[in-house]
Amino acid sequence: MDLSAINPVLLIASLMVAATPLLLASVGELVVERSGVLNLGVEGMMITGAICGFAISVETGSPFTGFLAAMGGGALLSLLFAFLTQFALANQVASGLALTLFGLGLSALMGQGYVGIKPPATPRLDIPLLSDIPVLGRILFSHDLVLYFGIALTAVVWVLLKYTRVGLILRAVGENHDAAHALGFSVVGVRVVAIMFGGACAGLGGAYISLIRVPQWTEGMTAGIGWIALALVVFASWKPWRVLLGAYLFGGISVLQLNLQAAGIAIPVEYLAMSPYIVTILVLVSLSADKSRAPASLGRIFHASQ
Amino acid sequence: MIRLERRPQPSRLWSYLTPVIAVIVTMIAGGLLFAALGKNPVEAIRTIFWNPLFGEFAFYYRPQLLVKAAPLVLIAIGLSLGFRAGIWNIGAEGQYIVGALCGAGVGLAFHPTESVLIFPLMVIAGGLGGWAWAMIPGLLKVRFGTNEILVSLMLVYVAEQLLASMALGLMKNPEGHGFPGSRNLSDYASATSWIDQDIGLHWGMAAAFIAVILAYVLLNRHILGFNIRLSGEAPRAAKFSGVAPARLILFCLGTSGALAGLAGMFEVAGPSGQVSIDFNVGYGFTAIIVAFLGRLHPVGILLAGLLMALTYIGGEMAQSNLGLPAAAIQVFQGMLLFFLLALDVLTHFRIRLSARRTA
Amino acid sequence: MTGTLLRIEGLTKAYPGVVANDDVSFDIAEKEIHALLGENGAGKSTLVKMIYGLVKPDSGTMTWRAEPFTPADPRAARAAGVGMVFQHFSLFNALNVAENVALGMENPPPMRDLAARIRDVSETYGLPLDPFRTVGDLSAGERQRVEIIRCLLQDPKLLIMDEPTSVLTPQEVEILFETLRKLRAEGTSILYISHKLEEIRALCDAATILRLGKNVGTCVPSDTTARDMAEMMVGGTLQTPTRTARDDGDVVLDVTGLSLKPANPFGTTLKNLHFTVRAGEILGLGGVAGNGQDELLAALSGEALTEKNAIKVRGESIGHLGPNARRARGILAAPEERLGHAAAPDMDLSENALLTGAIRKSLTSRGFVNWPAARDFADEIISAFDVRTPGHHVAARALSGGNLQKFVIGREILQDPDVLVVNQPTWGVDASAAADIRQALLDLAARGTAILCISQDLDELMEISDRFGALNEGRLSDIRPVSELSIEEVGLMMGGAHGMEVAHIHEEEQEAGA
Amino acid sequence: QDKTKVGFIYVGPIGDGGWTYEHDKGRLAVEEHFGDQVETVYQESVPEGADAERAITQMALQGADLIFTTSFGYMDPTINVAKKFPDVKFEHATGYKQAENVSTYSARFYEGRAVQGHIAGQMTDSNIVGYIGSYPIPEVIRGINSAFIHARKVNPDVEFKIVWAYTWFDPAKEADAASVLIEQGADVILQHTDSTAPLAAAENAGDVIGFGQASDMAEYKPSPRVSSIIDNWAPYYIDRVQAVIDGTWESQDIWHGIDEGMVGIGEITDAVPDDIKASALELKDSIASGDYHPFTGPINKQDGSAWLAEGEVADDGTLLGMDFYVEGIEGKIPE
Ligand SMILES: Nc1ncnc2c1ncn2[C@@H]1O[C@H](COP(=O)(O)OP(=O)(O)OP(=O)(O)O)[C@@H](O)[C@H]1O
Ligand SMILES: Nc1ncnc2c1ncn2[C@@H]1O[C@H](COP(=O)(O)OP(=O)(O)OP(=O)(O)O)[C@@H](O)[C@H]1O
Ligand SMILES: [Mg+2]
Ligand SMILES: [Mg+2]
Repeated sequence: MDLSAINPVLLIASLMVAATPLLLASVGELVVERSGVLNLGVEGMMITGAICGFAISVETGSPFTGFLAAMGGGALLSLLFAFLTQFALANQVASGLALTLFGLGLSALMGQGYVGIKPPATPRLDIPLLSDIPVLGRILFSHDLVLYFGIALTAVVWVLLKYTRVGLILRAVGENHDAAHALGFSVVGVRVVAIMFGGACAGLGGAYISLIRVPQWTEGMTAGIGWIALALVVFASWKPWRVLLGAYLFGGISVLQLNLQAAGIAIPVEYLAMSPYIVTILVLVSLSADKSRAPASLGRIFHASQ
Repeated sequence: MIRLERRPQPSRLWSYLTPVIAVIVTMIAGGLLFAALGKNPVEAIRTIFWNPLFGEFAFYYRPQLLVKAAPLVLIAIGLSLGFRAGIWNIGAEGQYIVGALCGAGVGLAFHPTESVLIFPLMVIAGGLGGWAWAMIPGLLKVRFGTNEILVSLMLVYVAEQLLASMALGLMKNPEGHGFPGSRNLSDYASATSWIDQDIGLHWGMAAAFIAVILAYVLLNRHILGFNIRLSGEAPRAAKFSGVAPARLILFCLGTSGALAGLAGMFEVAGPSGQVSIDFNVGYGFTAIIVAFLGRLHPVGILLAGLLMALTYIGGEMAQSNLGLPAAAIQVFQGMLLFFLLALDVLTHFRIRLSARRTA
Repeated sequence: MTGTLLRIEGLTKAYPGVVANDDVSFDIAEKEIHALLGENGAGKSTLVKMIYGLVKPDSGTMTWRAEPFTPADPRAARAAGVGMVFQHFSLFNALNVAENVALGMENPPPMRDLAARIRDVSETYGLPLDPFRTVGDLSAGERQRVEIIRCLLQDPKLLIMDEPTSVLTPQEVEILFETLRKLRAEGTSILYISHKLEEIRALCDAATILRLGKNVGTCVPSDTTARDMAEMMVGGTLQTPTRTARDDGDVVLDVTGLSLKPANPFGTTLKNLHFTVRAGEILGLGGVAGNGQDELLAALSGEALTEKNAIKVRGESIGHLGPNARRARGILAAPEERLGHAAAPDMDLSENALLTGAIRKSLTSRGFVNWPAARDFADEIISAFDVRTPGHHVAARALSGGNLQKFVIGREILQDPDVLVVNQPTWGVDASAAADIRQALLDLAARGTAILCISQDLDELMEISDRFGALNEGRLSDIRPVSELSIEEVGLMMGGAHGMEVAHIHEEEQEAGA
Repeated sequence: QDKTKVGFIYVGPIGDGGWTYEHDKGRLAVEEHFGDQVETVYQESVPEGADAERAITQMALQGADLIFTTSFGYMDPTINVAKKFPDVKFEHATGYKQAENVSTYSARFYEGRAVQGHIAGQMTDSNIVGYIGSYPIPEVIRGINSAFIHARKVNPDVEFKIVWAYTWFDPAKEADAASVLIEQGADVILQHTDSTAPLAAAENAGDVIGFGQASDMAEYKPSPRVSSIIDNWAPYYIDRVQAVIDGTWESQDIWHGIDEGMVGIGEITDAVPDDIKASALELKDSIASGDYHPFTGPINKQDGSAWLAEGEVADDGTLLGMDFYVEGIEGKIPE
């Protein structure tokens, strides 16, 4: 065993990368859930984003276009969910699960021509001076743009929810859709936009995996990250900064357990591999004293009779 | 403009009609998809929906439908109880794994003793294992108010690690040349859940049927079932009526866990045969869909389970006979779900077309 | 009064199976407080929703100061100068007052300015409010203020109030009326809906009466008796509840030192309550909503468990027993909220009969439900209490409020309780149904049941109860015979100032007695 | 006229770019080689267990003459179905149960691992080689041992850091594992998982090399991918189909290596210095010719006990069930 082999600076830098897809998808889902909608289709939207982003960036040679396409793909797929739940008033749990199943199939179908191809590299943002700062430079200033975008998005969503009218309306719709309707807000409109935002974020998160983190296309490559993203939103009590914290915690433990393995620590591998999930449960238990609740209309079907 | 108008009571007629229409619409949309992939749509649809039931080899596929449907139905029945009460166990996959591990563990422990007692013991162990695994989110929810969705889901991943570790370690077949995976229980007469392997019948199917009947009786004839429905539809009224929420949570989670555990146990001791790294194939998640497709009604779940099994088996046939990619089948299943969900609106609402007016 | 602000002509709105408004026409004058009267389901809410742009009329026209008025949505209505206080609160519990107000405004100023304006306006009108408190923590009266302030900040020309006073103390009602009169003086017209006819007589300049969606007449409230207005609404003559003389029975329900922490974060803590109810007696507990009524009902029904000896029935301690054990001992209850608490909205009436009737009516054996018996019980309630519904197979949600209320009260009464606790037995129920329910309670008491009636309707309590007490912030005032009380004293007891002192003396008396 | 029908059961999707992808290349080679003479059918993503048995049965029912079941977990299902269809021939990959109509076949990937170890040992500057294992099963342990022995031979200071991914195929996890190893000082990454993610991680890190696994992974040439082990099933599949056509098919237990072409060593790129490249090719040739066996004594087990004496060659039985590390490897095999 050689714990000194673990370099904390590199550990933090790589946990940020590992956490980014999770963060992007969770922030999107957070907005969706704050509007009162529970979309369990995150995994399906992520994987669809992963292939859309991959395919388009291969075709165009531009990762940037790819990321845009991933957001578009995720948002487009989420429209299916929006149609089912907001117009056909279908059960949200079942619709979300169906979306995941559909997304996994669709992405595999779309991706058949893209197996074994290397995508164009996404440039790293190497800010000349900043990234040379001894410790912080490596941790903070030598990543790709999307990673910073994820952090910025968290901040934006936080500001949006807390300080702006748009955020206020979103929260109101999620809190009491009947009252929001009575005041003249378009509950369905707000929700459709939120769902599409969630889809775009999930798509971007998926593309981060296929274009930066891995980078390649393979079927089912999101491998359950969408589910973890869903869990994180609950974990975070629907608060943006806690989502960031949760994503880093989860990403951190996942990376740390590999580090411990590589350092040869004497804990059996399967316990290390379980640790991110168990720690999540434990933290959740200790947080459950916190009484902040889910949006009151979460998962409920809204129908305005006219 | 299209408007939806809530019916005073859900329409019985439409609740029977919508699944049929949904299947037909899916056939059309799926046919288009298959045609786009360069396959003969009629043949593809026939292969998926007709051949397993009435084709040349139906004698083989019909029992296989039950093999596939049994765990789905068994798990979905358990889940539906909780879902009706507003308790969201989405970790049935984990309970399925742990039930299988416990059941198989008992069976393997007795190897090679033959006794009629072994299988009943395995059944008990399987049920208890699933029950105990589901009790973790249950107790955490009751004691600390922890969200059961999250905990049960996280425990799936934990169970998967446990499964891998068992398949590679404790339960590894000592005669397996170091390869992962346990002994094959379907070769161990006292521990197999096969009733008749040749025609493909096992005890899990019997258990699924019994579960459907019991759940039906419970929900429609018993006060406990009434309390479950009541808790889901009006939690405050349930409390007023005298339902103790904590006990109900534990009952629902425990029952769904136990049924999932049983499903895992029947599967590992029969169709699957051994504890292996990839033993679980997602029945626990698919069962959630089955539960909702069956509208959380026991008979509906039975039918939904069979329909789901049909698309799986028919889909497999379409893959190997027509060279349809597995992904296309998955898309097709997704479409079926979408149409079923979307058309369900007709059961509860009337659709009105109203001319655009200037009010 | 100068000219017409809003003219309504031939408004018709049909829902499946009902015509909610059938060719309704009337005018609202400038600077007028106009009352809209009618039984439950007469179409009052539907009408005002059309004015507010929430519902589109099938036919008919509205004219606003001689211009055609067709609000496409509430924003348009607000822009034109319509403000509305809803019958059922349209507030967001998890948001604070300022945020709730901002949501009802088109172009709200920045939060800080808005907060200042809320303070300003609320104090000017004598409705003080802290803009940064979470609405879920407010009492019902304070929530009402939030709704009103939300409208006032928009300087409405027409303010619609749908049953605003059901949750206010007499003093608060007086303050509200002052506010409304002030608004009228400033040039605002008010469309006012209420079932409380005396209030309407005191406040309103004109009244329009709806029956089954049709406009059946207008009157000048101050010149019309409440009874006449009620009979116009009902279209027949009204019975006043009668009470027969009763002897005082034994103490059946004995509550001593009942304290309780609320289950939900927005609830009220009960603090050391003492009272008794005798057989054949009706004890009325008044108080403004949110002062512990729900918690008291929960403590007595067994939904919330308390210290064992805090509640005794015929000498047996039952504080630790759940609802079913209490039902077995003859203690029944009917909560305030009909849909979702007293009854399950989506279940049919036989299932709702089973909801509380399982034990005393022996509707189960070894856990198995005897459905025919449950259906018979539901039919019995329906016929005994004149519940208007096609039958026991109908979902509770499909009943109108008044009919469901009759069902809920009837369900408990037909189980022959020894103790019956009711909360708001006639809330939002029209005059004739309310009279029926009150009569049923009086009859039950006459048969020897001890009844605790919690209500915010003082007229009701004065009418049926023998003794009266008031709840204030979870404390109970002195309990006094109704015959000795004046409305002013009652108001003070509800306000708590006087009551607390009395309660204190009362405790000492009890201790001395013990 | 009467086409020979050949079925394939795959454990993953064809698009996995690794294990299943290579088997499917074998299938395509069969189609190409025989043209109209044969018809191939396949089913992908077949879970091991009950579904496998049905999938195999289904192919047999549809008239397949020869069925390749390409994952270890299909062992019992293959045997079960074979019992019911005595006229159909079965070929099960990587298992150990044969029958009258069931052959087994597998590849001596450890031969390729020896070559990788040989290159890795010389290429590392940090003397730390990272190894991503899938599951601790004999196949993988054998590979680790073989690579380690040959790395130590050329570099006595070399150490292996091993991370178990507990998956055959999870690109994100593999990427993480590779990054972690690199962060802990590894400048050569060996992998026994199927995706290209570790190579991408190596490329990102710069100055780190790796090897293609299962398929050539040529898109990462010339560096970080400096060579590869390629599963090449085509010759064997063509051979066996031919045997069925000729009626000469017999049950057998095959374990082929570099010699027979089942294990291919992908091009060693110019990123490897010429002398190392030459000696690596030499090693490869001597293994292919049978002059040299990668497990030739003296070799001790991890605990220091003797396993193979000087000059002794490991027997296939021990190799097939290998569940120990050789001396010098740190850490324990997870149980
Ligand atoms: N959304 C709706 N869908 C169908 N019918 C409705 C709807 N809203 C109201 N109704 C019908 O319109 C009638 C009038 O309802 P409305 O709510 O306007 O009555 P109200 O006079 O406000 O009664 P209350 O005094 O109880 O408030 C009701 O009897 C009901 O049958
Ligand atoms: N959304 C709706 N869809 C269909 N019918 C409705 C709807 N809302 C109300 N109704 C119908 O309206 C009738 C009366 O409802 P409503 O709520 O107006 O009763 P109410 O007597 O006004 O009670 P309350 O005074 O408690 O509001 C019921 O018969 C019900 O069928
Ligand atoms: Mg009403
Ligand atoms: Mg109304």
